Amino acid sequence: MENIRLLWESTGLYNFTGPQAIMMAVGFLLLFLAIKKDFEPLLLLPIGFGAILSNIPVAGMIDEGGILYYMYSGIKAGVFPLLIFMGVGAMTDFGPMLANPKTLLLGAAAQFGIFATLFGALAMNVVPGMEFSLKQAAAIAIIGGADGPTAIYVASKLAPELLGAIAVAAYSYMALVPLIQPPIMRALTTEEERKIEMQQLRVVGKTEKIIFPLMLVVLTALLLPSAAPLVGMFCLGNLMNACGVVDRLSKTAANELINIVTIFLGLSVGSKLSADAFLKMETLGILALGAVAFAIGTASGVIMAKVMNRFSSTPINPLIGAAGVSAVPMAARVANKVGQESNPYNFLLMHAMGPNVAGVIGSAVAAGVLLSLIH
Amino acid sequence: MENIRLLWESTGLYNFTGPQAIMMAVGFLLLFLAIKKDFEPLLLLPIGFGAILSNIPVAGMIDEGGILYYMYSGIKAGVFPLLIFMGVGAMTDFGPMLANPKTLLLGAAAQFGIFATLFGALAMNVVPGMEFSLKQAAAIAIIGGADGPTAIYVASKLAPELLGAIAVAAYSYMALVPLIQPPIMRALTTEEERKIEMQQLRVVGKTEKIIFPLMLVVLTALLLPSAAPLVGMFCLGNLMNACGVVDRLSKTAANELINIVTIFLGLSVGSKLSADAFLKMETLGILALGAVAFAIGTASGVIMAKVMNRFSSTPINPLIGAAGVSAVPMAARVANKVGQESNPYNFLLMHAMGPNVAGVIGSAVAAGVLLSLIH
Amino acid sequence: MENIRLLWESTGLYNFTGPQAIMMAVGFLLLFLAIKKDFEPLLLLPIGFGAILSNIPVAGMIDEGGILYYMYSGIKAGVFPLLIFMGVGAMTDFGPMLANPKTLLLGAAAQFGIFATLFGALAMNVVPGMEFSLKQAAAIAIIGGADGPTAIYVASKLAPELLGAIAVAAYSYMALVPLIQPPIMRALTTEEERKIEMQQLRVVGKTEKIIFPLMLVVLTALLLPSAAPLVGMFCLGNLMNACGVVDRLSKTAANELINIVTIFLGLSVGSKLSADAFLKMETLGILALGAVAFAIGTASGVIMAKVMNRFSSTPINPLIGAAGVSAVPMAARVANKVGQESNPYNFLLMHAMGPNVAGVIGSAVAAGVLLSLIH
Amino acid sequence: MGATLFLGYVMNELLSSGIELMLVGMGIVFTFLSMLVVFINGMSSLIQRFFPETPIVAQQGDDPRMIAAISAAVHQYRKKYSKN
Amino acid sequence: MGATLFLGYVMNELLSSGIELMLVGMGIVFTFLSMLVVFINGMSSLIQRFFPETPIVAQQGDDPRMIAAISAAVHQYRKKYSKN
Amino acid sequence: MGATLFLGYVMNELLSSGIELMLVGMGIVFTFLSMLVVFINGMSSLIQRFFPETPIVAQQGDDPRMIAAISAAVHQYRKKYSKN
Ligand code: NA
Ligand code: NA
Ligand code: NA
Repeated sequence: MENIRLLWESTGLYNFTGPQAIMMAVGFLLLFLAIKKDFEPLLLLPIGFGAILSNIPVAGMIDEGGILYYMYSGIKAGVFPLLIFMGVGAMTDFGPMLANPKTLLLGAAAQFGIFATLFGALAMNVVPGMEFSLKQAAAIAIIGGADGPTAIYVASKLAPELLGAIAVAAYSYMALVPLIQPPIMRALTTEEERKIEMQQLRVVGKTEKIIFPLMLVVLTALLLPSAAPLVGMFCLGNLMNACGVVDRLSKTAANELINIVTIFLGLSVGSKLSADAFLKMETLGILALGAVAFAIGTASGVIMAKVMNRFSSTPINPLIGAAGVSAVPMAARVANKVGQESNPYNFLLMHAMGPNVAGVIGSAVAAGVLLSLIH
Repeated sequence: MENIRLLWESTGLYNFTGPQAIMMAVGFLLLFLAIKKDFEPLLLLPIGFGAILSNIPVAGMIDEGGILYYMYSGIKAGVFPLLIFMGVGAMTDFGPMLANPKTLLLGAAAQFGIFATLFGALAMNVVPGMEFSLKQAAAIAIIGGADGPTAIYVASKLAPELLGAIAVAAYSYMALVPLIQPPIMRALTTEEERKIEMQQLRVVGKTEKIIFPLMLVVLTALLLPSAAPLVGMFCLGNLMNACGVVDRLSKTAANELINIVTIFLGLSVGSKLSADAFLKMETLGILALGAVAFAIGTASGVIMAKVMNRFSSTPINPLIGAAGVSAVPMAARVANKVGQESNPYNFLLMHAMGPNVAGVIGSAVAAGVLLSLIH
Repeated sequence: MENIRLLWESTGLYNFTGPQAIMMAVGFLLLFLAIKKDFEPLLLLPIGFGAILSNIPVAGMIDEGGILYYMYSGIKAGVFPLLIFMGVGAMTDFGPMLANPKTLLLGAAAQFGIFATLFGALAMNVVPGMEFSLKQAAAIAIIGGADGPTAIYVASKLAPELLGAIAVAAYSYMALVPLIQPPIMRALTTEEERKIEMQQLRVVGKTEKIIFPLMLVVLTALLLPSAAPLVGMFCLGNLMNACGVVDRLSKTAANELINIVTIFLGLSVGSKLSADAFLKMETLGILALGAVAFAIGTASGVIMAKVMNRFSSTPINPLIGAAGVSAVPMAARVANKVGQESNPYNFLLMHAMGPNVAGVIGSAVAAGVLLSLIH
Repeated sequence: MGATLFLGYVMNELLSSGIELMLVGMGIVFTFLSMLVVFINGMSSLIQRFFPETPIVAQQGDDPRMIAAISAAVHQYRKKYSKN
Repeated sequence: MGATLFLGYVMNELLSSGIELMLVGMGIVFTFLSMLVVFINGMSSLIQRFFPETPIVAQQGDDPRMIAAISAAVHQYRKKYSKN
Repeated sequence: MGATLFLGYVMNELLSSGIELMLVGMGIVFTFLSMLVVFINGMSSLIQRFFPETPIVAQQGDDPRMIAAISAAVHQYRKKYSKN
């Protein structure tokens, strides 16, 4: 009898707390979004599963000695997001951006989503029950960069307690780009503007593609060294791919290594979806602010493109400004699709890839700004 | 002269101890079994080589600062066996089991090998020179689960001093399944029973394959959270494979990642084959108990299948009960082969895969029971 | 105003020191050599990039908590070079050497480059401004082994402060083998000798290829256990490849695993290219000694081959002695090419592969000697 | 003799906990896997009723000889690729 | 009321630093990326003048059906390979 | 001058240990690899006498053009695969 009582007391049923059950449900919701709704499944599936595993009572997988505890140290050290960024660099082709460098300005403009959200998060302190410090506000704001590893890197440095919510918001909104962006893009442009066809891009040579990551890393070192880890690892991956002499390494960086790290990173982000950190008013604030961040980033990219179109000698379709938020290559595809609604023969995809990869640089630069100005 | 003496004293020849030499010979025996006898070479080759490397005098590869010392920390933390289990999950198809769920009972019955062996190990304390604590007995018993990573995981938690012997016994007997099982299967069944043909299995849809690992992880969380690390990582791998949206990740988990971890795990298991832990009477006991565990597991699986055949509406060939010990897919192949000796047109392979993968779940559950009841 | 000053003071421009700028230039030089001159790009590209990243002011990527700091621990523990050596072992075919075992003596002779350089480094202490301890001299000498992972392993044990310069010198001279060796080879041989054709090599069976790595590891254990980590991991990789039953593992060891470790190793070697360690007179000494080491190794290999040719029943082309320095397979190709200058129908490649892989064993043995004699 | 008695007592203790573990252990394993049977049956009938799937057609027969040729070539290619 | 005042003061402080961060931050981002535009233009014209590259000819048209067939076979091969 | 003498003494010390290392080191390297020669010869003759292997026939000539085509396709496939 005594033994059966002991046995019963060792079950999960006996030990489950309400918050743990809710967090497991959140994990299942993420799995549903990943598998059925195709929401960034590469990340949201491991994150969701990590949320489930870490909220199993008694098992203690997040306690010292548990597998998720060890995995999280790869995030705490910043190693996982930086390795992912290296792999992303190895997959990125800067050709379209180098063919039309002024699209970098679109990638810059879209980062206004980050800084407006920073202000918004601070302003939210007037709402009772919400309380964000400057560091937390900055970590939330980086969701507006629409770049997963950058968001995780910054959050792990500035506000690790919000890491789970921020990562989930970042990847969810990245998956929602095809829903969030088009209405904003249509509202801010005229039918005529959406019809604008752009000049074909020149072919960019190999030398330029090799020099560019080197130039970028030097400029970062000179002007914004706090962005150097992110930008540097990105440029390393990109250089390995562009130079063509270390294909073994760039392929491994862009495939097996990024896959392994993605599993570990996802699980350990999920392990931070604990009830006491997630089930708070603040999480609603983060979700709301994240959506606002994407909307503002999209809008400022489009507006910047409109301004540039006015002053540019060659025509610029304002829709490609929306791709400045990064979320590669989803945002560029959205720009292309919205463009073809107005002009079925308008192929904006390559033109939008310029601001799209510029947005990756832009958000890494913005991350560097936040990391250097906020202590 | 003095220098030559110093040189001589730095050689292995001068420093070799008898036990080290014997353990190196054990390492070579394992290599022989792996390479010439095809005994689970993926594991026994690195284990054997690890035994050789770790018993080289002076080199100190298992001392703090040596490569095998660092590698072993991956076992101590439980990370290596769990990652292997994730990879195995990504390779596992639960289709045949889902098509005929009552085969799960065969996977349950075969775990009697574990618990009978636990009792046997405790009873062995009457033999002079053998002494097994409750923890050690449980760690030995898990050999009967016929599942390598589970055995390593449990042994590393309950009795790390026996890890080497237990892992070697587990993998060796898994390789011996085609020799150990058939006589027992023939002894316990009639020719008529062995001829029984089974109904073709229905095709199991993708949705069921996606839901199953989730259901399994929830049930584990509710009832037996101590099995959650093993079952959870297994289900993660299985879900990644079944859902079809993260093929990049499941392929890496089932290939490069499991390969890398297998090398590290094998070497570090081998590094625990030290003379003072292995060259003891107890090791003979472990080897004997391991063989008994497999035999009992096989027998109880077959007997359970005979019982079920009596009460089932559809015929069940008792041979498939032997596959309940896991040892995927060797045990299922053995069931198929023994069946074809009596009836060459009887294809039991798919029917035996059901209890076979059920055995993996069963032994993970049994591991959870042992880990939760024995402190 | 105050803020703008603070901002300015956080830039790299403000914080750059002269030495850092020079080291970044060294990094760019290495990238140039790797990408444009095809100097061992797999290593020199990550090393060069590591030099750049680690010399960015403020970013602190080599400080505790930075990614390069964590990566370097894989070298400090010896794990990275040993894993690379395992992968190299899995890529190595000992067939040509087993078909003509006396080529091992060429691999032995070429190691004279190591020990002569050791003496040279000690003698350099007479030059004002140069100061090398015995440990440092030994670490420098190993450059003469023409084997990257061996050099890194030994340097990390004996003189980690020189690791950057030694690794750079080792890989640079390995890339320069086609320039350094031919004049020496031509000077030491007559036209007649260079025309010597060698007998076709017998086919070596699988069993011999399996036994050889085991024999080598036993001999190392008995005679020179200090070489056991290097030789042992190399033999493990070689055995995995030769035995044919663990192809999954040997392929991963020779591809994804070695690629991942190469990226990490390269970056962390590069991170040791810090100004205060590199910008010293001693570095010039290291570069000079490295070149001398390669030249002496080449010469002693050729001279040994000439001696052997005199006493051997079958003809030996002295050119293949130059391949004894290792630098696989570059040195063997050089021997082939120089031979074809004198006799276009002379195919020395396979004959030179024997001393070439023997050179790898020879330098690992020499490393063991240094590690065991110098404390 | 007192020691022998004591040892005997300890042995009895160990063996009875062994039997208890056996009963409890097999009980839990059977309970767990039986519940899984029930849940799988429930899940399968629910899914087949409410989300019936058209069974996946077997993959169109790739010519096995072609696959053999190609996989040999792939193997060769990989081998070559992995060495340089 | 003193507390409210104090809170208000803190809020003002926070919001003003938010505005400052917004201005400084966007300033840096724009400066940085604008400089990149200038440098890229410089680099491209330098390279095109002094190291002109013959544009890489598009890869010779592999028959897409062949590629499809082969990649299916490769996939099959890999699947098979990954299981044993 | 005493210091110079002392330095000279240290140098002599270092150089003589350098020469000793050179002799001992090359001695060990040659001894080790010579023993390997002996053992390999022994092993090879033993194996060839007692376990003679039928030499492996060279792999049946795959058409090199086919391999080239396939490896190009594989490369393409991988590239595509690695991006999505
Ligand atoms: Na962005
Ligand atoms: Na089992
Ligand atoms: Na060498």
